[in-house]
Order: sequence, then structure tokens, then C-alpha cells
Amino acid sequence: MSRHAFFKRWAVLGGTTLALALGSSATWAEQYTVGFVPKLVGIPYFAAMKQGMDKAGKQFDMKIVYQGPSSADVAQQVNIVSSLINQGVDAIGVAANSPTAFGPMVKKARDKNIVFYSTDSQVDADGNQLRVSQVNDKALGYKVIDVLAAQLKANTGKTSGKVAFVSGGSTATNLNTWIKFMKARLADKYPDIELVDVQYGGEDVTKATNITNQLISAYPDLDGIVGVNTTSVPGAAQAVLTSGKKGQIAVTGITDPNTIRPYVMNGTVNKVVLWNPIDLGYLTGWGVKQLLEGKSFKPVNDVPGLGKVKYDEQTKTLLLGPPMVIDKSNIQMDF
Amino acid sequence: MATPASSGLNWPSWINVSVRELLLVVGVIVITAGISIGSSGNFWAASNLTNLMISTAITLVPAIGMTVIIVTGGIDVSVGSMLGLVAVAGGTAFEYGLGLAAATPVFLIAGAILGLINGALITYGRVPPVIATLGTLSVYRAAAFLFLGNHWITMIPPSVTETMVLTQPLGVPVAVWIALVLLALGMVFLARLPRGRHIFAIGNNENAARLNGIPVERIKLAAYTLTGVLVGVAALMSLGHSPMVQTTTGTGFELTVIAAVVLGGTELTGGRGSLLGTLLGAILVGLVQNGVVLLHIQPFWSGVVLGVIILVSVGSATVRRND
Amino acid sequence: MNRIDWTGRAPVLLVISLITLIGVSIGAPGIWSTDNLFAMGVLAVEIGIIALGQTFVINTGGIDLSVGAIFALAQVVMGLAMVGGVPWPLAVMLGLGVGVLCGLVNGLATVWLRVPAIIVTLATMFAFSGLALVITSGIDVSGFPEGFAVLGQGTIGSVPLQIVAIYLPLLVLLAVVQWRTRFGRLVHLTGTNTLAARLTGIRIGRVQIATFVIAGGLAALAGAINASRLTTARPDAGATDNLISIAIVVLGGSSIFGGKGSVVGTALATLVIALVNYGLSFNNLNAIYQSGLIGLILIVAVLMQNIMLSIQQRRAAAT
Amino acid sequence: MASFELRGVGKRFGGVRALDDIDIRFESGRVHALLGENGAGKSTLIKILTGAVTPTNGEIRVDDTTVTIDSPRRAQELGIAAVYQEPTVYPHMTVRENLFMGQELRGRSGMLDRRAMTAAAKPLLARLRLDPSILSRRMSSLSIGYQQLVLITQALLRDTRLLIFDEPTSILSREETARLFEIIGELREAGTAIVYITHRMEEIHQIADEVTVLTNGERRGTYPIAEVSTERMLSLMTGGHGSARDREPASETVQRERRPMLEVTNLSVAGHCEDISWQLPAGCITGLYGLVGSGRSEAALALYGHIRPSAGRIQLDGQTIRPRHPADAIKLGLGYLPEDRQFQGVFLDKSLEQNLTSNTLPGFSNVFDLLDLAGMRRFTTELMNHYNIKAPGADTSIGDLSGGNQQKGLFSRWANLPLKALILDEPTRGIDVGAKDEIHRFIRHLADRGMAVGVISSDLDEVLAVSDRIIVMREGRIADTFEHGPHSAETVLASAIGSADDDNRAAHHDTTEESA
Repeated sequence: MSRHAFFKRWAVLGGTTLALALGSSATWAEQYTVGFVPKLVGIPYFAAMKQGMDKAGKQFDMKIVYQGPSSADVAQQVNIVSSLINQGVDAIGVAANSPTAFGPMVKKARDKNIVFYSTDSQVDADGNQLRVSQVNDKALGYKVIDVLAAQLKANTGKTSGKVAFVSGGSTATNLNTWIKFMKARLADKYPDIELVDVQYGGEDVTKATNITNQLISAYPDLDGIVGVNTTSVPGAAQAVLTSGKKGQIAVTGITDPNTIRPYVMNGTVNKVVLWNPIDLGYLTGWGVKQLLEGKSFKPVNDVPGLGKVKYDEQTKTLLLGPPMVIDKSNIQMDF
Repeated sequence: MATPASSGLNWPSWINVSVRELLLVVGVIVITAGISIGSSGNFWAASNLTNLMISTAITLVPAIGMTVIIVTGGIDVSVGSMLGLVAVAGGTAFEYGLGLAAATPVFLIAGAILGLINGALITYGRVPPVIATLGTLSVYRAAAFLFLGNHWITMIPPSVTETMVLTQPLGVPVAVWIALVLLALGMVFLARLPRGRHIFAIGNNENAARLNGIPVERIKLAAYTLTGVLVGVAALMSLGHSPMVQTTTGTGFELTVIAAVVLGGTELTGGRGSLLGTLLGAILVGLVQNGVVLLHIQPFWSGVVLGVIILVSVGSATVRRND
Repeated sequence: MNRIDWTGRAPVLLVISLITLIGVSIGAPGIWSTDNLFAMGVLAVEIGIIALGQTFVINTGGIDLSVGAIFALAQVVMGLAMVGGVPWPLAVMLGLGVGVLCGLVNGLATVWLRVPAIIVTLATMFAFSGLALVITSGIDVSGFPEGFAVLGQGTIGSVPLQIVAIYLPLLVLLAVVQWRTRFGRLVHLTGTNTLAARLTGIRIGRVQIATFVIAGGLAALAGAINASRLTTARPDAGATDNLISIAIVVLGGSSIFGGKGSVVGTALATLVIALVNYGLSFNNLNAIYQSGLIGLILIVAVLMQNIMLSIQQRRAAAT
Repeated sequence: MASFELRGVGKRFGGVRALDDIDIRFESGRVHALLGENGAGKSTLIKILTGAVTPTNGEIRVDDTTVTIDSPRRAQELGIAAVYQEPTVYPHMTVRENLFMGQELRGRSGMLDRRAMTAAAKPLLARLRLDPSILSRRMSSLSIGYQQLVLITQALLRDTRLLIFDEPTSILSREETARLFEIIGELREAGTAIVYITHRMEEIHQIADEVTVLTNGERRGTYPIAEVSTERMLSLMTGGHGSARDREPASETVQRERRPMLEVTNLSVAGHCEDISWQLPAGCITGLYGLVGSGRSEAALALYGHIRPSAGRIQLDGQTIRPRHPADAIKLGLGYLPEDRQFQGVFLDKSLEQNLTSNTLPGFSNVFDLLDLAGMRRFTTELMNHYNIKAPGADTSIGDLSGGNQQKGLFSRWANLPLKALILDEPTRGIDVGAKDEIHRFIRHLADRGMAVGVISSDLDEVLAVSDRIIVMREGRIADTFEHGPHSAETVLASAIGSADDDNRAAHHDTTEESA
């Protein structure tokens, strides 16, 4: 290797580091800086939430710092939160990969008078000042099951049959909560629908596809599959599609339009349930602004652009609203 | 020589190899039987067999290249990230409206480039293979994030699934045929062509190979590049299997591939290995991952079972060596 | 002597850390506070402890792909024990015992089966992390007694306890073990030439097993600190630590073929990695750039060393 | 007529001059012997010719045209091949594949044509009296001697015009050697240029046409063989400090009580040796002579606990022992210096201190396992002085030392232990004459101290020079035991190689029991 190449290598390395460092150099203006740590970066759902938060940031003069781990790893989230605290931001929030892991960080943030909030997937800690919830977990779980039942009825003419759930990470709190409510709804209202299995595919569509394929084989008389997170619904749909069971096995669940669009268009999936993550981000931004300015929430708040939003004093929870059903009519939404 | 030389029996090499493979065949049969019984025959459902075949094929294709690399005495732990980055490149081509035929070269070329980078670092940069590919494992993954951002590629043309999975000449999906043809070519190449034997020669004794005028660096570079191309093929197959590209696509895939090769009896010290073994290893890994759901148990067990099978398999090889 | 090899990777590493340091400080001058240093330290401690164990394994010529899995398994075991009412010090001992046991399994399998460590630990990686998932049904464990928090959240003065009371003493201890004890010698001799070591009467099997046990125990210790810091034990924790710990050890100047390397080099590399991670994070750059940059640094450091070696040789040849 | 000529060729490694402006010419139809101690530059010369290193200066001419040999491939194209001292083989591949590596014969489809290769190899195998059935055997299943013959076959197979032999006979039996000389003769007739490197003077007179002596990278002179005597060559080579051959055999004075110290009864190691019985008396040097592959090293390794014997009893100082690990053997008072310095002996990048103390570490560590570094340094320096190990200091990496000094280091590692018996396996293989002499002297000191010493060697000169008694092994069995007294080289060799009828073997075998 020539001497020239030797220096070139150094230049590249140094340049990269410096460029990365300089490109993001913070401007410490007199505006509030709000940190938001999603479950992971690189996925459309949280990108949509960020879009909403940025909108709120622009509107309410806040600087939004969006930074998250590359996989749904709570340890990485805690590290990022720790760095944000030391950066001296004014508020920090997370969509928690684990509800219990943030206790010490919440305390540290509160000691430094930093507002701590959680959104999308909540944090269990006394110091948590605000929870922004996309939907009432119960309402969501119920809604998904209702959609499933309707679909079963459309397919087979009766609200009975065997169904299976495919979830994401086995440790994700919000997914587990929804599963809990979905089970409750089945038991209460649809005793003839039998839940045969719950399997976990992680945040990986390939794994979800494989697992659904195996579920279909393991239970040849399966009538429906519920995907509990964004990747498992398309995974399940793909498996149903390739095994030639389109129209026989009902597929629904919780996912976003961008991800599920091809399967809605080709008819493998009729309806899925979600909320508007852009609105969720926006609501989070608004809520944080209120806290930063020391305002308190009323039981029903007038949020500009969103309308009436409920607040639960006891759990300090802002609730975005009822779940939204996505089908062919509104599949063109971009998030 | 101080180390005990091979036993006095001096069996021809092919018999020695087939003992290992025989054991694997027995393993495959036993596990298949176990799963068939445990799943009350559901294992044999057409959709399950298709799924099993496809996932085995996706593992097998890069495993062919990995076998070649390991036989030369190297290793490539970056194939998972490579698969992700290749899928990003190919998926982007699909997004630009390219059809399957037009996009296929994108997959192959992207794979070749990434493999070539690995190979160049190892051969010309003299970075140990584990280190070089450990580095590119994270670099390629970061690159996939960089290109994809917060976006997932969902608009994969249905023709990919149609061609790879749903078209099933003689009841076997096209992707599996591709894998089998590549495997057969690889076997002929390794066993019957001089270049194939040179690959073994490098793993046996790199210096001697150099002295015999075998272009060691070029062959190694080719082995890593070839693996890249095969990862490209696997990426295309996997988009047929689950048509979506995430930033995390392929995470952990390298472990599956290496496990298949190791189970197949290819020795990590280089110089010894067989593609037939790799095929059996890939099937075994596929079976283990396939079995857990069919047996109505949590997938967590698959790791435990896979780990134990690898240990038992390499352990039995040792026991045989001692006899 | 097993000192840091100043002709090797160490200078490259220093230059890299200097560049990172400058870049990071320009990007966010606020980084130079004790808070940040401690946060960085806390971040470094867990992976740093794992890397210390990995150093011994790699120096004997082995490799341990299962440390991350042991990290997770040990923490969920102690977590479940605490939730089940076992006093926390006892639960921690139990977790460390699990780590040691896992290391023993790795070591015995490597030595008895005479199979490369990379295969054995690939298998046990699957098995240990599978076990961690199985015993927890894949769900996080939390709700630990107050006292347990001291490991990961305690402070001495204002300095995090795990830095001064765990990591640094451990580093000193292991440095002494490596440089001044018979065991340290045996590790390096075994790693340099296994056959010669055996023929000179060194029980290489025991040395190898001991290094795996150390790696297992230290991974469990790191797991305990991590669980205490996050007040949560996770069956899927530490998945990336297997490879990162190897990267750190190699960055720290250890030869992947064994026989060369030092825990001090590993500690230095840990610091660089922590600096890159925390520095970029402090500059609000995503985690994925961090791991990408670490991969790049790893490749560049080894490449640079090779290039410097060949320049040295050429210069020597020229004179 | 082909000719290969070096003109003013030199090579430096770093600041070290390995070869200095050499002029030398090899011509077809002539056997050119190269003679020199280790480090004299012979191997560098070979490497330059075979394209493994490129010379720093000078010119290489083939058939009076200047060429550059920048790769092994290029050397091959020029018709240059080498048969190395250490066989460079592909252990897991068949003999056929080893023979044709890089030069495979292909069928019309481009695939390997095994039948053609077998056909091409057969006549050559026949010339070397090798059975064609070995073609399908794995290389690792052959003994080192056989592997060497396969490599010679390989060189013959290639269209070689300059064939270099690098000490080929050091591991060949006399029969094989004679066969090899015949082949070399045939090749010479056929017009091949041959370079023959050896330590063995008698061989030079047997086969060489001319001889070049190298010392310290310089050419001392080239002589037609008729014009130079063995003594002249020796003095050119060594600068006049004698050789092992000149030393008197062991004196009678050491033959004292001869208490049996290490006794082996009916020892067998599967696949290597069978039913071996011998004993090493205290205060006595026993030469264990046998050709490579005769099971000597394996027997020793089994005693030493490195490999498991399949049968037999080992007694040390009257007590039956069963070491399961070399560490057990050392604790019991039994040591072994392995034959392969590089792979079994040294810790290459480690310091002399680390190397020399590697088997005495328990003695330097306290209850906390802490080492007495100062003491170890002192100890190393003492060993260096005592055993005349030439090195800048205890911190010097052993890899930087000459082979002789490395070997003295390894020897000192054992010599200083309180052992009852010590087996030295090829203690002077591949080192220069000076160091060889020194080691022989040290071995004598050990025996004088009352240790039972066994010296395994395939160098007959060495065995004769150093031993008080000689045990000959052949094909995994004890062939003969010669008690002290003047042993004629002829008888010992004859015993090692064996006569055609195997019936005698039992009779020879009994000798051991009688001497016990």
C-alpha cells in the first residue's frame, strides 16, 4: 500500500467522524428541546409518529430530537435516554420496549427537572408525568376481535372457528396487553371462536411468514389469524396467500396502511385496525408542550387540529381516540 | 508426527465422509418421524412442505458458498447483513418499476460487490476472516439503514412470489429447483474440476498450494464473491417467500447458515467438507425451526434443540475419530 | 512480556479515539462534564466486563460466541430467584453460579469433544439463549428488592459504583493475573502454541476450561449489573454482545489466533467503543451509525496495522 | 542443454543480509551439491529459484536469457521444482491429488481425468517402487518417509528441468535413499539439472558432480567433486571447528552400575508400534535408532502421557507409572524433548524467558499464583550462560534466534529439571554443527549426573557419537539392542533396515529381555 493510500485512509476515517459529528451540531436556541426515543428506528410506524411530533414541534416552537435503537432493545433505549438527560434537553419521552427498565432514568430526569413522558408503549414509574396512549388498550383489543368475528362470519357464515395469534416480541408490553384484551373479548362475546395458539415472530416479517405457515400446517382447520404487530399481519397474509388459503383463512390485526397495502389490494386482507400514528405524535408533542409550560390537563382538552382529547387524571393518560379501521376505502393514507 | 495419525484402516476418503452423512440422514429421518407423529401428520401438509423447502433453500444457497469459504479455511459472518443490503438494493430496483427479470441482475451484482469487498479485505488487506466480516456485518447493516431510512419496501411485484414459490414443477417450487441445481453444480465443481480441488488444497495447506502455483488469493477472493452472489440469489428467494424489505431483513441469518454448514460436517479448520453434508445440515436446521410450531410448543425451544443437535453431531464425529 | 503492543494496534486505536474525541467535542462541547463521563463509564462497564472475559478466551486461541447468551440467562435466573423471594445477594450468587456453569459447559465441551470453540459456543449460544427464553416464557422479569439496585445504580461519592467498585478493581486484578501469575502465563503460552504447551507439561485443557469459566462468570456479573441498572432482567438481553465483545478484544490488540493480547488493551478499546457510542449518541446520531462506525474502525484498525507493518518491513528492507 | 545461472544475486531481509552477490551456475546433466550450515543462505537460494522470494539485486538467467522469477508459478513454467525437507502436503487429500495439484489432467469435458492421472503416475511410482494403490489413499495416512517419496514423484511428474532436493534423505531409509540416488542418476542422464542440498558428506561424494560451499550468505567456492576432500569441505563449511563426526564415541568410564531407570514392557500404540520392550539405565545414554515411521516418537509420546498406549507397562525407578498427561510424566520425573522444534517445541513470538521457564512455572509461583519475575529472569540468564544460548537478552523473542540457539533453549528447559529419565527426540535435527556438538556435550553431562537419557535419532552419526548403547527399532518393533562398545555403523544400519526375511525378527527381539 502506498503512502498516499495510507493518508487517504486516515482522511476518510477522520472525515467521516467529523462530518457525522458536525452535521448534527446542536444549536442551543431559546426553545424547548424535546427528546423522543422510539422502540426502534428504521420502521415506518415510528417515522410517522416522528412526522406528527415534528409538526407539533414546528407549531409549538419545540426542537424535537428523535433518536432510537436499531433493534427493539431496551438497554440501548436506556443508554440513549441517559445521553439525552446529560445533554440537558427539556423533556424526554420513550415508547418503551420494557415498562420496568426506565425507573432509575425517570428519577434522574426528574432530579434535573426534565419532563419525562411515555407514548405509544408506556413506562411504569411514579415519576412518569404523562402517558400518551394511542387508543384505549381495551377498545383496541375488542375492536380487533370484532373485526375478526365479522370476517369469519363473512367467510363461513358463522362466528365460530379456530384462530391463532401471531405477535411480535414476546416481551413487548403493549402487544401483551392487547393480547390480554383480545382474549377477554373472545371469552366474553365469542365463546365459539377458539384460540388455538399464540406465537411470536419478532419484528421480522420473514419470521412471521414462517411461523404462520407452520400454524396453518399445524392446525389444518384454522379459520383466522390475528397479527398483533406491524410485521406479523403482512407475514400472516403472505403465508395465507402462498398456501392457497386466501378467502378461507381470515387475516386481520394491528398494522399500518403502507405495510399492508399490497394484501388489502389483492384481497388477502380485508380490514386491519390502527390509529393514526401521525396524530399520536402530534398529540404527544402538544401534551409535552403543556407540561413544559406548567399547564395542567382538563378531563377533556381542546387540541388544535385534533379536537377533543380525553385525559385521565389518575393514570396521567392522554387518549388519542378510538381505533381506526383501515380497509380498501382508506388504504391510501400514507403512514 | 506427534498427533495420532488417522486410523490404521485407511478407508478411502469417500467412505469416511459418508459415515458423517449417514448419521445426518438418520438424524433427518428420526426428527422427521418425530415431527410427523407429534403433529399427527400435519407435517406432510403441502403448504408446510413448501414452506420447509423454501426456507431450507434460502439457507442452502448461501451455505454452498459458505462451505467453499470454510473449506479454504475462512469464514463469513456477514451474510445476514449482506442479505439485508442486497434486498434493499433489489427492492429499490423493484420500486423503480423493474420487473423480476430486470431486477435479478441487481441482486446478483449487489451481492457480488459486497462479497468482493469481504474477499478483498481478507486476501489483499490480510485482515483475518472473522474480523473482516465481523466488521462488514455492522457496516453493511448500517448501510441498509442509511439507504432505507424509516421506510420499508412493500411494493415487491407479486411475480416474485409467483415465480419463486407458487410455480411448482413436479410439486417443488422453482426456488428449490434453483437451490438444487446450484448445489449439484457446486458438487460437480468441488469434486470433479481442478479448481474445486484447489479450494480443498488451500484449506489443507495454503503455502504448499502457493508453491504449486495455485492462485490462492484469486481463489479466495472468488469464493467470497461467489458467496455474495449466492446471497443475492437467496435474497431474491426470500423476497418471494416474504415480499417485504425491512432495515432488519436478514438479521441473524448468518448463524443459521453457519450452523447448517457446521452440522453438515465441514470442519472450520478448513480442508475438509462436503456439500452433501451442507444440504443435510440445512434440512436439519429447517426441520428444527419448522418442528416447534407443529409440535404446538413455543419457538424458544428451537434454539435449545438446535444447540444440542450441533453439539451431539460434532461430538459424535469426535467419538468416531477416536475409535 | 504481555504488555500492550505499542508497535501494533494500540497507536492506531489511540489515533482513532483522538479523532473521535475531537469530532465529538466539536459537535457537542457539552460532552465534557462529569455526568457525561460517568454515563459513558456506566455504558462501558457491562460490555467491558464481558470483553475482559473474552480476552482470556481469545488469548488461549479460543473464542466465545455465547457470552451474550450467558449474560441473559444469568440475569433472568437471578431475576426469577429474586421475584421468587430469594434474598438478592444469594440470587446474585446463583446467577454468577449459572454463568460459571455455562462457562464450564463451554470449556468441557471444547476440551472433551476436541471441537473448535467457535462451533461449541455457537451451539451453546443457541442453547443458552433458548433456555433463557424458555424459563421466562419470553417475558421480562422485574420487581426486584431495593438492595439489588446497588449493583447498577449505586454510587460512591458521586461516581457510579460499578465503575470504581467493580470494573476498575476487576481490571487491576485481571491485569495482575495476566502479567504476574502463573495462570496468566499459561494462557499466553497455550494460545501461542497449544501442542508445545501440552508437551511442556501444561494442562492446556484446564487452562482452556478456566478461561471459559472466567468468561462465563464475568458475563454473568455483567448481566447482574445490567439487570440492576435497568431494574429488569430480559431473556433477549445481550444478543449483540457476543460479537461486540470479540470486536473490542481484537481492537485492543489481541490476536484472534491466540497468544497475544492484554486486558489493558481490551480496556482501552472498550473506552474507545464507549466513546464512539456515547459521543455519537450525544450528538444525536442514530445507534446504527454507531455500530457501523465500530465495524469500520475494526476493519481500519486491523488494516492500518497490516499497512504499518508492511511499511516497517519495507523501510527495514530499504536500509 | 539447459542452464540456470545466478549472477550477483543478493537478498536482504530487513537489515540482515541473507545472501550476498552469489554467482552460481547449474547445468543440465549435472548434480550440483550445495553445502552449508543452517543460516548459510541455502534456503534463501532455493526460495529465490522457486519464486518464493524475489532477490534484492542481481540477475537470474535461464538458458542464457535473463528472467524474473516473481512467483512459484513462474518458476514452474521455467521448469524449476523443489522437494523440501519438510514435506509440504495436503493431508486430507489423496496421493493422486497431491501429485497432480496445480497440474491436473483433464478429460474432454474439462473435468478431472483420474484414469489418465493414474496412468501418468504409474511408471513414476514404479521407479520409486511405490505401489500404485497408494494413489487413492489419503496423504495423512502415509508416513513422513512415504510422503517425501510422493513429493519426489510429484517433481518428476512435472516437466522439471531444474530439480532441487533440500535434504531429502534426512528422513528416508537407506533403501529409499539408494533408490533415490538411482533416480537422481537417471534424471541426470536424461538431462535434468539437479541441485542437491545435504549435510551428509558421504552422499556428496556418492552422487554430486560439483559442490558449492556457502557460509553466511557468501559463496566460499565451487569445486568439481574429484578435487575436494571431505575434510576440505568441512573446514570450508565450519571455518574449521570440527564436526560431530570427529568426536570420540562415548568413553567406557561412564558405564557404571547401570540401574534400570525407565523400563518399558510390551508397549503398543495402535497403528504405530507394537510390543516394544526396552529400558533406559541410569547414568547412561541410550540411542534409540530407527528410521522415521518406525514408531520411535509415538512410543516416546505414549510413555510421556501425550498419547494413550494400547497395551504395555511402564516402570520408572522400579514403580509402575501410567501418566495420562505430560504433566503427570514430568511430576513423576520423566521428560521428553519433542522432535519438531517449530510445532511441538517453541513458543515462537514469546521471549526466551517465557520459553525457558514454561515447564518450571510452579516453582516460581507462590500461594497466590503470583510469579517471581525477578527470579525467573535470573534463572533464564543462568540457563543462557550455562547452555551458551546466544541472544541479546532474556527478553529476546525466541523466534529471532538461530535454530541452534532455539534448540539449546529447548534443551535447557529439560536439562534443568530434576528428572529421573529424559528422552530427547531428534535433539539436533536441522541445526548447525557447532550447536550440535554443544548439545551432545550437554547430553553427556546429564548422563553423568545420573539421569537415564534416551536419544531418538535417525542420524546414525549422532547415535554412534553420543550413545553408550543403541536400541534399533524397525517397523514398530524392537529390532536389536547393541550394548556399549564400538558399534560399527554397518551393523546398526543393517539392523534398522532389516533383512528380507522377517523370521529373524523374533530372535532380535529377545535381545532386549536378555539385557534387562
